[in-house]
Amino acid sequence: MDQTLLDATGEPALRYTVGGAEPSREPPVLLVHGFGSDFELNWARAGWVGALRNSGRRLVGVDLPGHGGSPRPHDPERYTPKALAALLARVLDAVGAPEADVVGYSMGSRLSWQLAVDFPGRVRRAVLGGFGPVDAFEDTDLEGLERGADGGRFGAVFAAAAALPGADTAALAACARGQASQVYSPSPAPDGVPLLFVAGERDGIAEGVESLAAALPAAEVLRLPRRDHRNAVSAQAFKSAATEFLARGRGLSG
Amino acid sequence: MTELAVPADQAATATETSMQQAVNAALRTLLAEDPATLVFGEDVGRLGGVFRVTDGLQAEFGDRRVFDTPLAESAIIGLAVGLAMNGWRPVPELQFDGFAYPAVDQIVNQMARMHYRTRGAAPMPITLRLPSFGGIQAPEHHGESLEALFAHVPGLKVCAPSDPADAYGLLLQSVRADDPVIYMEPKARYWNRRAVRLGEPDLPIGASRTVREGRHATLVAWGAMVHRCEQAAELAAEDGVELEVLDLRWLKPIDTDGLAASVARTGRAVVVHEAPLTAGLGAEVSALVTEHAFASLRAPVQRVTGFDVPYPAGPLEPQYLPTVDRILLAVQRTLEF
Amino acid sequence: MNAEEAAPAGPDLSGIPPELSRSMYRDMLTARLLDDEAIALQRQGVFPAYVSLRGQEAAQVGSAAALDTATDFAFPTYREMAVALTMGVDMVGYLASHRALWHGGLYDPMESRFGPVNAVVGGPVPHAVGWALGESLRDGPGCAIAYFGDGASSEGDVHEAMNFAGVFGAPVVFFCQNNQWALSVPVEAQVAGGSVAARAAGYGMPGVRVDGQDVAAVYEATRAALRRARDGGGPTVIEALTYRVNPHSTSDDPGRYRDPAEERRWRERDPITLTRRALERAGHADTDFFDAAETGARAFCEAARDGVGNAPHPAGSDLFSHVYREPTEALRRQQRVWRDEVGP
Amino acid sequence: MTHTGPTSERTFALPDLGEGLVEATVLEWLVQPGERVERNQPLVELETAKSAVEIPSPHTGVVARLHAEEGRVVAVGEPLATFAVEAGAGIVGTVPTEEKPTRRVRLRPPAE
Repeated sequence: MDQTLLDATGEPALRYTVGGAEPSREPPVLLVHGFGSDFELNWARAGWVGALRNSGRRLVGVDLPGHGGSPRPHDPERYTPKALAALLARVLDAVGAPEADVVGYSMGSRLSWQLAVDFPGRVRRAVLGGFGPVDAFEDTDLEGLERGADGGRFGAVFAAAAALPGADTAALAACARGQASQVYSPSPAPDGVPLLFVAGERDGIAEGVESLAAALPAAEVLRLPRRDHRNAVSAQAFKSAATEFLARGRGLSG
Repeated sequence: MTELAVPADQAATATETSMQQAVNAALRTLLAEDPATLVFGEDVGRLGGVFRVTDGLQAEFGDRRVFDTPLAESAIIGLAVGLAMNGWRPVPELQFDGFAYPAVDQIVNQMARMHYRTRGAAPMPITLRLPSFGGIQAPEHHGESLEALFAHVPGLKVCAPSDPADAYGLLLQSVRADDPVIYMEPKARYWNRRAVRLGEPDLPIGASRTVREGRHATLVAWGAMVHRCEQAAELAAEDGVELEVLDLRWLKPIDTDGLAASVARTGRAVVVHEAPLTAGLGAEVSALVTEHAFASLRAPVQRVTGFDVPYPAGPLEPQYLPTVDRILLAVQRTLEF
Repeated sequence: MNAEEAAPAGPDLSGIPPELSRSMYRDMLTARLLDDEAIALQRQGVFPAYVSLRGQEAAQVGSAAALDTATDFAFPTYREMAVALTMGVDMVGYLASHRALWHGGLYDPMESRFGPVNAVVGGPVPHAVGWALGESLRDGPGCAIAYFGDGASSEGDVHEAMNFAGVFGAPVVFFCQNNQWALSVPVEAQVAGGSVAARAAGYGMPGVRVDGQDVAAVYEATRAALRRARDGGGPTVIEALTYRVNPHSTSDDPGRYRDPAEERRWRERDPITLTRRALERAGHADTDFFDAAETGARAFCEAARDGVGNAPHPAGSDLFSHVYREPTEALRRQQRVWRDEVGP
Repeated sequence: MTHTGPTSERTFALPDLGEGLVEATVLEWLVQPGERVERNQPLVELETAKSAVEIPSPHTGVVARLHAEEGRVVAVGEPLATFAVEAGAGIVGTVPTEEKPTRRVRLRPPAE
């Protein structure tokens, strides 16, 4: 992570890096990691940098606030989908990319969707991994997160994230609250942005993604056999489907 | 002091080995038998050497006895001298022949004469392993032949094996010896595999070996040129000319008796080496033959060597190194004299 | 911010004329593509071996761009292809050394003011001091720059050359590309004290450490050192921290001594990507420029590749040419032996 | 000129994946025995307590043996794969070939 995006007050807001194939004629691919993860863990170690470089793509990787090398504010308002999507749009400005393809995973997919909705034209095509329409925080005691009070679907994800060395539990809790404050809704859908949903067969969090895709004008779904929410992201099938899907955008736009 | 090559029946217990493996095996034996033995140089530890000759030694004997040094040839030999003065038995490597020049001061002015100038108080049981000679299309400074330079230095012994069995025996002999030895490994022959028995040295220091018997002329060579002379001798045999091939093995001291005995049988001698002609070791061999076997000579000693030009780049290497044809032409000159 | 110190954001081009930044980017991109072509030529058996400079483009182009090619002189090792390119050396003649057509290369070093390719580690460094002394003896305007690596910094030649330069106050820049690896030996097992620049004080000259991936920092440090030397201020040591991304040479197998994860981390600090970002941020270049730069670079590299690939092998008689300016009769005799017994 | 000579075996053990992880489960092999792989080419996917990881091949060579089938838990330091690496690979210069020398010179045995 060698670049820093500053916020309006000149304070560091988010760390990002640029890499992949150089030179490349295509718009860059923005990689947005999931809750409790970061660029290194979610993408670099899972082999995505090499996969994108070998398909001739430049990439922009971010550490979301509260994660990895980025600042860790404790105010939930800094972590709402809309706030983080706006930050991602400014990263695209910083790297001089009027348009980009986006690959997200889990919470990263939720933010990629938000980016495409809130900033029309900035997202050419999007791959949304480990994502589904069900509200992940439905049965979560958001106030008791730090105390580990809540069970529920999200509780286990939070506990694993908080256990990571260097994790800031308060920041992660604020992030969860920020995310939960704006419940996902399939509409409005990103206008004119082809979508590919990819999830492990056994990924509970992606429940209902098939019906979500069916209701959208240009969306496909790929289920990864024998994979779950945690081990789908490094699957070769996921990478090849994503690079192939994004390559279809070549020459179509702008 | 010469004798036949390994008799056929002993070959039964021989195994397919390359010189690279034989030197590796010898270093393993030496490191195991004497805790004072140290192996060091550039890239010899973790990498296992640019030719993998020291592969696996650091893992087996630890990084206090097999270790990498910074990139400074003079300091490597200076280090060896100091280690020897402190009771160790150093086996430094200089990665390539051409890299030895910066260390010549430490080799000549320190290592070679320390025993002499301390009246025996400070022995130098050092063996400098030096991958030498050409034949692998390597870059500049990676194909030089320095035997004449080192043979000229009082206090140094110099040897060069031509096959895996000798590589093993000569290295044991050199490292166990208490005098400094320059052990020149013919890198072009690192990978050739031969059925050999790796055993204790069977000849004393300084001994040559007749690798092929013949009666019309003697080809004298060392290192990779021994194989080239064997090829020439096989071709000559098709014309009914039987050439003897004498592998000197030791370039300091040279086996004068063995040389004289061979020329006494054949009456003719052709010396073959890769180094340039002028003041090459061929001149020394020729002088020894003239001094010790003059009466047997039917023709002047011939020398087939590299030309007096800087060692060339890869594409011209085959035109610089002694060829089979040039060796046969030299033999013909002695036959027609 | 977490404990890990934030890596510098990349080149700050504000102090450099935009046209120069653009030309440095073009040279770095051309060097990258030519390096790839050279590796391919080795794979195809046209080159017996090749030593890649991938990852060190900013250190080489940034320093070379600061030279005054009318008055200065560069002393390279065998890995300074991007310096040669930036100085306008005939690249077919340069690559000829890697195709082993002629050890020093087939370009004119005096004409190019770029010394012959030199395989002896640290060997040319004292030459740079000699050349620089020769310049100051006649009060000439020129400066020398000696290129060497962290490995060479252990050689006696380099230490002796630095001391001589300090004693004579010679106008020379010692430019060390510390690319972290000397074949299989990491810098911590090569450079005691951890810094080549820190040794400069011991030799009576300033030492500067720069981020070798930052072409602007390298350019400005070199320019300052050259100006100091031209003004009679004497020598300087510049240590550019960079990384040897590819193996030592096409004959090397880093799998035996180095962690691929380290290579990947440095591969992400690509000097060309950093320079491109800086050009975009500073508004010095648009996508048309980048497209044109790439097209131009590819054309140049294809011409150089074909040029060196089709260059004729040296004639056998070349064995004997240039040994002396005034050949001896003995050597002519040997050439006749070659012609009779070996020649085609 | 690819080296067709002997190869040497190199076994690659499960590396330390950091953050105190002591083991991992083999998720999916991305190469098969007998296949030639380049250094840094994707070799195997592992799943740790924290995430899924793709391990690149540390060597260029041919996959000789895979030591753990998919689904098995492997401890750090346990062998994962063995490669047949060209023994001559990565060696300075070109290994000389052994072909018979060509000749033009014919000899005549001496009179005696």
